Amino acid sequence: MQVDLSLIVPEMAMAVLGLTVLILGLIVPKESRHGLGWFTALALLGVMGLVLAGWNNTGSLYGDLYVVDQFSQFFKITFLAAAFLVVLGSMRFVDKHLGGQSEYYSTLLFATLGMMVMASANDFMTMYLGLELMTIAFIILVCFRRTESKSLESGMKYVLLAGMSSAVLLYGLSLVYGITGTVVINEVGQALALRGPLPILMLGVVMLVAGLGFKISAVPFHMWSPDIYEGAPTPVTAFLAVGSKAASFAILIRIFVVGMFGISLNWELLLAILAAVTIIVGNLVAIPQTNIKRMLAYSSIAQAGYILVGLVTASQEGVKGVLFYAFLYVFATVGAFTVASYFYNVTGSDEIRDYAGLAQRSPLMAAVMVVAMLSMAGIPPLAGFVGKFYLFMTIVEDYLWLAFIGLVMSMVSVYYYLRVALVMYRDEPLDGTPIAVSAPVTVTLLVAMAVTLFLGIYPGPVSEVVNTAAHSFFMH
Amino acid sequence: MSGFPVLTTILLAPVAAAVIMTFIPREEGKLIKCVAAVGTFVSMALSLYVYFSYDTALGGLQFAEKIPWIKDLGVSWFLAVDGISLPMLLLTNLIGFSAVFASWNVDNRPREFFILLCLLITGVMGTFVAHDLFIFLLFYEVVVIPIYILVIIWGSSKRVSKEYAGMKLTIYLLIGSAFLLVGIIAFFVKSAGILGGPDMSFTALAEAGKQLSAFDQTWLFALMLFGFGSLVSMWPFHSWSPDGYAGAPTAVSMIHAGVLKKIGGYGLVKIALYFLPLGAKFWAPYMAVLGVAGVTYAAFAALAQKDLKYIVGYSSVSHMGYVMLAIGSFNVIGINGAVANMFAHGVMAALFFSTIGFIYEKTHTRWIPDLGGLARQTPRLAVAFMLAALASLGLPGLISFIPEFTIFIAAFKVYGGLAVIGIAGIILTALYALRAGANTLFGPPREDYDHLKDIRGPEMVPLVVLGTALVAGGILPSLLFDMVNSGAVPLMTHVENVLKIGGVM
Amino acid sequence: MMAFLNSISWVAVAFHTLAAVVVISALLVVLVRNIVHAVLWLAVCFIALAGVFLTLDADFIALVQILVYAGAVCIMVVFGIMLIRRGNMGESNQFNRQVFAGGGVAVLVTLLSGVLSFRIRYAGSPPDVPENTVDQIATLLLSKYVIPFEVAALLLLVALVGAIFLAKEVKADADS
Amino acid sequence: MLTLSVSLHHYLILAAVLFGIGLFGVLTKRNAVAVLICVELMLNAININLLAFNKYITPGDFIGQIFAIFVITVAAAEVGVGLAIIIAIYRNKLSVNLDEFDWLKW
Amino acid sequence: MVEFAMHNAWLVPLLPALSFVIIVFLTKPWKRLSALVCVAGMVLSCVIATLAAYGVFTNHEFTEKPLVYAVRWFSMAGLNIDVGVQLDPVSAMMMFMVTLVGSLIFIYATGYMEGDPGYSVFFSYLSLFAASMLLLVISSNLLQMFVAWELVGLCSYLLIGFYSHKISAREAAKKAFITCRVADFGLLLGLLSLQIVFGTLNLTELAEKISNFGQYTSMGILTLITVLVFLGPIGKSGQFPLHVWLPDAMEGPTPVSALIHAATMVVAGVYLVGRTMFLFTEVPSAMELVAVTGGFTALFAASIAITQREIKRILAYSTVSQIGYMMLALGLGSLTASMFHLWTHAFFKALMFLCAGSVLHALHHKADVWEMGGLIKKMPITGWTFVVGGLAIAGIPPFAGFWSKDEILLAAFDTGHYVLFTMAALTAFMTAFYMWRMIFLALFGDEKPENHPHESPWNMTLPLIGLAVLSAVGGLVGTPWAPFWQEWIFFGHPHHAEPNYLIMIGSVVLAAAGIYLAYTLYCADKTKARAHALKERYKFFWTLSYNKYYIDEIYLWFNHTFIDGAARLFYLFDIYVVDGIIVNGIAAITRLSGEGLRVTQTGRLQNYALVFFLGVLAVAVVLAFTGPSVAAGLTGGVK
Repeated sequence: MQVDLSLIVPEMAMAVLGLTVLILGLIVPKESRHGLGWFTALALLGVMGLVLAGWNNTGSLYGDLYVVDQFSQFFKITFLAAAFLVVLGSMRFVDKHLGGQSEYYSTLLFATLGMMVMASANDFMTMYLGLELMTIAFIILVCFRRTESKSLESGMKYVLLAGMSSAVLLYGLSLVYGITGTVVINEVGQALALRGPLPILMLGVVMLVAGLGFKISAVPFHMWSPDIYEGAPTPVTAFLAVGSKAASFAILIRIFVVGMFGISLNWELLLAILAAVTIIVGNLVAIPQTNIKRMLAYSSIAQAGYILVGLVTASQEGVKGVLFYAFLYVFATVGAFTVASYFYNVTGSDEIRDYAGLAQRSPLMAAVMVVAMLSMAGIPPLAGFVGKFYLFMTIVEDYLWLAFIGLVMSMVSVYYYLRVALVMYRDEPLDGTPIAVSAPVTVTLLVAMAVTLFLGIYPGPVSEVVNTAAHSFFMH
Repeated sequence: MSGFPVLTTILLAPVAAAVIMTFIPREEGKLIKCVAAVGTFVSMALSLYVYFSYDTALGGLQFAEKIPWIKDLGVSWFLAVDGISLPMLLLTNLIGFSAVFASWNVDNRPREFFILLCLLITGVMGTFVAHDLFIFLLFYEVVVIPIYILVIIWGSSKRVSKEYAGMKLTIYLLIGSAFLLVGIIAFFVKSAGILGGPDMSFTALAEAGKQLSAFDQTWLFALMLFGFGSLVSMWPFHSWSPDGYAGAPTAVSMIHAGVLKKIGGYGLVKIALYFLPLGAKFWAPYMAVLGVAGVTYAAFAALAQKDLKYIVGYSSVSHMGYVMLAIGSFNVIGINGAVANMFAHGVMAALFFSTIGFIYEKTHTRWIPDLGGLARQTPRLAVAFMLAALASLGLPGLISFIPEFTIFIAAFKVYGGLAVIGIAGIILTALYALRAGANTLFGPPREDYDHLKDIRGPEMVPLVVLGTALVAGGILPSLLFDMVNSGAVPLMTHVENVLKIGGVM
Repeated sequence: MMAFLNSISWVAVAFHTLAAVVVISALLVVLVRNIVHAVLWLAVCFIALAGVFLTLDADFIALVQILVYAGAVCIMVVFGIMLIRRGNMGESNQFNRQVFAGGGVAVLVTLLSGVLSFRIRYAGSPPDVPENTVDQIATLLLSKYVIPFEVAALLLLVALVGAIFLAKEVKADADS
Repeated sequence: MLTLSVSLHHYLILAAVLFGIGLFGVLTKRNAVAVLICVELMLNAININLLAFNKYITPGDFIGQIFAIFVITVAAAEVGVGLAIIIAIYRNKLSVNLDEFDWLKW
Repeated sequence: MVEFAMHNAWLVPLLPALSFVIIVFLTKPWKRLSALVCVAGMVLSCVIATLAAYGVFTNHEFTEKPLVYAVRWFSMAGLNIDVGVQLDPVSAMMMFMVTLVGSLIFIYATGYMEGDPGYSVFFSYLSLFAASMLLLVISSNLLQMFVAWELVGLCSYLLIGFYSHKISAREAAKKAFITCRVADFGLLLGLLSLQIVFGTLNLTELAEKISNFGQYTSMGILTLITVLVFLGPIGKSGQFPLHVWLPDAMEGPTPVSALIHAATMVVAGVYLVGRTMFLFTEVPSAMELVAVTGGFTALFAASIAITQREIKRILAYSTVSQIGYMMLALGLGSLTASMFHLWTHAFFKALMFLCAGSVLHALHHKADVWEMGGLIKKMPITGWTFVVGGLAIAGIPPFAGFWSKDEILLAAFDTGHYVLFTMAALTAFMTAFYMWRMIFLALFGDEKPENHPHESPWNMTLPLIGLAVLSAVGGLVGTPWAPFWQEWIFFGHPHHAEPNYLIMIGSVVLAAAGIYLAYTLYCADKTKARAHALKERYKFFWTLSYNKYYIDEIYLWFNHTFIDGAARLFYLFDIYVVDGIIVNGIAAITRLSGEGLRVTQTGRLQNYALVFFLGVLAVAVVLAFTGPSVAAGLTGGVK
C-alpha cells in the first residue's frame, strides 16, 4: 500500500503544533505566555499556507479512508481561517479571563485538527474520531472559565448532551455499517445504490440526521446550542459556532451526498423540512433575546438552516452553495463574536442594552457588528446575500416553498439584528469613553468586515474556487 | 468622452465624498456638508450631461459599461441607461443634491449623517443604471439599512415613534423584497436553463422570458408584483409609507418618497413587465384595480390627516396609485405616463418634504392646527410649499400634469369607468393639497412665528433645483417625454412581440 | 451434527444468560437509589457485556471492555463520586420530574429500533472467525487505520490535559 | 434447549434494549454522574451492534471490532472529561443535581 | 405691422408672462417699477392684440379658415399634442377685449392697491393671470386651453386669497379652486374622451372630424362627451349648481373681481363652449342643456341678487346671471349673440366693479349698500360712470347692454324657445331692478354722516371713464341696422336676424319698469318703508333669496358629512385594519411565537434531551411518510 504522506502534511503540522504549544506552556514563563497567542496565530497562518501550497496535491490514503481533495482543502482553509481569527481576536480575552494559555491554544489547535480530519475523513471511524476530537476539545474549551458557573454549566450540558448525541450518531453509523458491511463512504454509496431504502437503513438515516443535526444545531436537535453559546467564553462560542458547525457540515455532505446519494429521494424532503423548521425557529426565538450571545446563538441556528438548504438537492450546485456559505459565515460570525467578546472585556456585559452608543465609543466595532449581522441576514451587498442566492438557486425549482420560508424569515431576522443596530447607533452611551480596540482585534475585525464586503461585492474569485471544490467532490 | 466610464463615475462620486468625509474630524460640520454637496453635485452635473447627450432618436442602451463580474452567475458589471432609466437617474441626482441642502442644518452627528446619505444616494442611483439583474439587486436592498439608521437617529417621533416607523419601513420593504427575490431567483434559474448558461443581463433575461410558459410568467410576475408593489406602496401594501415618512428626517423622506419608491415602479416596468410580458398581461387589470383603489383610498386618508408629513405620505401613496394604474393599462402611453409620473412625483414630493422639513425645523411642529399664516412670515417657504402642493394636485404648467394626463388617456382608453374613479382622485387631491396649503400658509399669522427667518442661502437650493425642474418639466414636457418615449417604445414593442408568440414553452 | 448443535446451544445459553444479566444490571443502574450501588451494578453490567462480546468472537474487545470499562471507568466514577462528598448516599440517584415522558420516549425509541432491527437480512450463519484476532487488529490499527488511531491518541491527550485543567483547584489569583 | 438459538437479531435487540435503558436513565436521572454512566450504557449498546455486525455481516473483517475499540476509547475520554467538569461544578455550586443547573435558559 | 402682429400673436400672452418673471425675480422690491412692468407688458400686448385683431377683422377668410401656428408640445407613440396660436374672429375679439379691459384695470389697480404690502406680488399675479388668460384665448388645442384654463384658475385662487391673512379670503379661494376642480374633472374626462375617440385635440382637426363623427363613435358617446365638456364651463363660468364660488370670490381685491370674476376669466366657460360649438351643435340635447342651464342660472342668480346687501356680492350675482345669458345664447345656437354679450358685458361689468372698488376705496371697505348713500355728490366721476354702467346692464339704448341682450332675446324668440325667452325677459327686468336698487341706495339719497367719501385718484378714475365710454358705445358695433358684429362672429354662417321692434321695445319697457320700481322703492321713498313692508310680506321668499337658497349650506353639509366622513373612515380603516390588524398583527404574531418558542428553552438539559429524542421520533415519522418507498417498506413491502 503506497501511502503518500505529503497529503497529510497540514494535519501532521497541526498535531505537532498543538504539542509544541502545550510544551511551550511549560517552558515559557507565566508573564510572557500571552505571546503564545501570537505564536499560535502565525503558526495557523503557516498551516494555511501549507494547505494552499498543496491545493492541487490531491489523492486518497489507505484505500479511500482519507481523502484529500479540493473539497476538504477548502474546508480546511475555512477552519484555519476561523481559528486564526478567533485566536487573534481572543488573545486579550484569554489573558484576562481564562488563564491556562497553553492549554487553551493547544486545545483550540486540536479542535481544529479534529475538524480537518473530519473534512477529509471518508470512513465512519476516522470521521467519528475527528468529530470526537473536536467535541472533546470543545467541551474543555466551553468550560474553560472554570470559576464561572455559567461556563461550567454549559460545559456540563455540552458533555452530557454531546455524549448522548454521539451515541445516537454511532447507533446510526452502526446500522449503516451493518446493512452495507462497510464503513467507507464510497462503498456505502455503492452498496446503497444497489439495495435501496430499507426500513432499518432509514432508521440509520434518522439517527444520523439526529446526531449530525445536533452538531449543526438543526431544530429540533438544537436545544443545547443557545445555552452553551451563552455560557461558553465568547471566543470559544465563536469558534464553536463556526468551526464545529462547518466541520459537521463537511461530514454531513460526505455522508449524505456521497454515501446516501442512491436513496436521496428518501431524505431530500426530510432535510428540506428540517431546514425550514430550523430557519423559522431560529429566527423567531432570536427576536425576544436580550443577551447578544444568545441572540447570535439563535441566529446561528437559523444560519445552519440556510446551509442545510444547500444539501436538499444533493447536487453540485448545492454543495457549492454550502461551501460558499460556510466560508462567508465564518467571517460574519467571528466578526460578530469578536466584537461581543471584546465588548465583554471592556464592560463585562453581554446584554444588548449595554451596547448603547457603541457607534460613538468605537465606530469600528459597531460597524463590524452591523456588517456581520446584515450579512447573516442576507442583505446586499454583503456576502450573505450572495451566499443565499447560491443556496436558494438550487431549490427554487423543486422546493419553492422552502425558498419562500427562507427568504422571508431572513428578512424577519433583520428585525432583531436592527434592534442591536438601533441600540448601538441611536442611543447615547452611558459611559462615553471611547473603546480603544487592540491591534490583533482590529486586524480580526477588519479582516472579517473586509471579507464580508468583498465576498458580497465581488464574489467571483471565491465562487470559482468553491466551484472547483464542489466539482472535485463530485469527481471523486 | 466615449469610453470614459461616466456612469460608474456618477455612482462613485458620492461614495468618494463619503470616504473623504470619514477622514474629516467630526467637528468640521461645514466642511463635511460641503464635501457632500460637491460629491452629489458632481453626480448631478454628470447625469445632466448624460441626460442631454443621450440620443433619443437612436434610443436603446447608451453609455454602456460592461465588465464580467461573477462568472458562474453570469453577472457582469453592466451599467447602461435608456429612456426609462435616465429620467430616474436624473431625478435621483436632483433630489440627492437637494437633500444635502435640505439637511444643511443637521448638527447632530453630521459626519455620520452625510456619509449615510451619500451611500443612500449611490444605492438608489445604482438600481437605475444597472443593466444586470444581480447588480440591480445589490443596489436594490443596499439602501434600506442606511435609511433605517438615518430614521432612528435623526428622525422624529409623532404619532408613532421613529423606531417603530423605521423598523416597519425596513422590515416591510425587506419582506416584500424577499418575495421578489424568490421570483427573481426562480426566474434566473429558469432562464439559465433556457439560455443554456447563466446570464444576468436584462437583455438576455428578456430573451429568456420570451420562452417561458404563460403559467410560469404569471406566478413569477405575481411575486415581482408583490415585491416591487410594496416598494411602490401599492395598496394595500402601503402602510409602511406614511409612518415611515413621518418618522424619517427630511432628507430621507425626500429621497424615499422622491426616488426610492420609484425603484418599485421602475422595477415593475423595466424588469417584471419586460421579462414577463404574459404575466404582466394577466395581472394588468389587477394592477389597475389596486392602483385605483390606492388613489382613492389614500386620497381620502390624506384628507383626514392633520400632520403635514402624513398628508404627503398618503398623497404619495395616492400618486403611486396612478403609476400602478398606468402600468396596468398595459400600453405604450401608459408606460410613458408611468415613468414620467414617477419623475414628476419625485420632484414634487421631494420639494414637498424639504419644505415641510424647513417648516418643522423652524416651528417645531408639523401639526396643521398649530400652524397658519406662514406666508406672511416666510414667503419663500410659502412659495416652495405652494409649488409642491400645486404640482401635487396636478396643476397644468407644473411637471405632474402632463404625465397624469397621459396616464388618464392610457387608462381611460382601456378601463373606462374604473379609470374614471381614479381620475376623480384629482378632486380629492386638490381638496387635501389646498387645505394643507391654506391652513399652513394662510389665515391670520401667529405671533409665535414672527421671529422666524425665511429660508435663505443654502436652504434655497432645494427650492431652486426642484422648483426649476417642476416648472421646466411643466412648460416643456417634451424634455421628459422624448426621453421616456424613446425607452418605452422599444420596451412595449418587445412586450407585444412576446404576446404575439404567446410563450413558447 | 450433535456437537454442532451443542456448540450452538452453549453459545445460546451463554448469550441468554449474559443478556439477562446485562439487562437486569443495567436496569438496576437506573433504578437503584444509591449512586454508589448504581456504579457497582454498572460494573456488573460491563463484565456481563464482556461476556456477550466473547460470544461474538471478540475476545480482544472483551478484554478491553473489562480493563477499560469495568476497571478504569468504574473506578474513575467511584473516585468522582467520592470527590463529590455527599452526606446521604441513599438518596443520591433520584429521578427527575420527566420520568414518565422520558420512559415513554425511551420505550418508543427502543421499540422503533428493536422492531426495525428484526427486518435486517443477512446471509445465513457466520463462518468461523479467524484465530488470533489481536495480531490482526494490531496490524490493522497501525496500518490501515493509523489515522484514526493517531487521532484517538491525540484525543486521549486532549481529554487528559483538559480533565486536569478543569479538575485542578483554581488558585485564588487565576481570576480577577 | 433447542429454543435457545441465537442470531444477529438477538444481539440487535439486546443492543436496542440496553440503548433504551441508557436513554431512559439519561432522560430521567437527576444526578449528573448517573446521567454520565447512562450515556456509557448507550455507547456500550452500540458496541454490541458493532461487534454483532462484525460477526454476522463482515466476518473475517475487523471493521466492527476496531470501531468498537475506538468507541471505548472515546467513551473513556468522555467520562474523564465529564467527571472533571462535574467535580469542577460541584466545587462551585456544591451540587450535582441537574435540575438546579438552569441559569442558562430562554 | 399688422402682419407682424398677426403672425406673432404668441407674443400676446408672452409679454405678460415676461412681466411676471421680471417682477418675481427682479423688480419685486420696487413697487412702482413692478407696477410699471406689469402695466407696460399688458399695454404692449394690447397693442399687438389690437393690431392682430385688426388684421383678422379686415380679412374675411379667417372665419372659415383660422390662422393657426402650432408646434409640437410633446409627443409619444400614439399621443401627440401641439401648442399653438389660433387666430379667428372669436379669438381675436377676445384677445382684444381681454388686453383692453386688462390694461385699463391694471392702471386702475396701480391706484387701488396703493399702500398694500403685497403690491409687487399683486402685480406679478395679475401678469400671470393675463398671460394665462391670453394663452387660453389663443389656444389652438384643447389641452393647451385646459392648461391655461387651470392656470387662470390658479391665478384666480391666488388673487381671491390675496388678503391671505383673512380667513374668509383663504376659504373663498379654496372654495373657488375646488369647485372649479370638480367641474374640470368633467372637462378633463371630456378631453380625454375626445383624444381617445378622435385622436387629436387640435381645434381645427377636431372640427373636421366631429363633423362626421359617425366614423369614430356613436351619438350616445358623443352626447356624453359633450356633456362632460360642458361641465367645465359650468364650473368656471359659475353656472348653476356650481355658481357658489363666484360670489365668495369677491373676497379678492376689487380690480381682481373686475378683471377675473367679471370681465375675463369667468367667461372662459362661455368662450370654451364657443370654441367647441362644432361639438355642441352636433348634439342637440347638449345644446338644450346649455340653453336651459344658462336660462335658469340667469333667472336664479338674479333672484338672489335682488336681496343682497353687499355691493360686490350684488355685482357677483349679476355676473352669474349675465353669464347665464351668454350660455343661453350659446345653447340657442347663437354664437354671435353670446359673444356679443360677452363683449359688452366685459365693459360694463368691469366698469361697475371698478366703480364699486372706487366706492369701497373711499369708504374704507364698508360694503353694505344700505350704509352708503348720496355718494355721487362727493364722487362724481365714480358716480356717473357707475350710472352709465347701470344703464348699460339694464339694457337702456343705446348703451352697450341693450344691443347684446336684445340679440339674445331675439335668438330665443326666433328659435321658438318661448319659456327660455320669458325667463330671459324676466331676468332683464330683475336685472334692471336690482342694479338700480344698488345704484339708488349707494349713490343717491341722503349722505350718511359717518362716511367721509372722496373721489379716487386719476389712475383710478381714468380707467372708469374709459370703460364708461366703452360701455356706452361698445354695443354699436352690432346694432340690427349695422350688423358688423354679426358679419364677423358667427358659427356656421352669418345670421342676420331681422330687427324685431316688438322685442326691442318690450325689453326697454321691462328695463325701464325695473329702474322705476327701484326708484320708487329705494330713492323716492326716503324711509324705505315700502321696501321693508314688501320684505315682511314675502318673508319666506326674501329669506330664501337672501340666503342664496341655502345651496352653500347644503354643499357644506355634504362635504362635512360625506367627504370628510369618508376620509375619516378610510383613515381609521387604514390605522386599525390595514395597519393595526394586518400589518402589526402579523408582526405581533411573529413576536409572540418567538416568545412562545423561547419558553420551551427551559434550561434543563434533560428537557433538551427529551426534545432531541422526540425529534428523532418525529424525523422517523416524517421519513416514513415522505420517502417514496419507505411507507411501503415499513409495512413490510420491501425486502
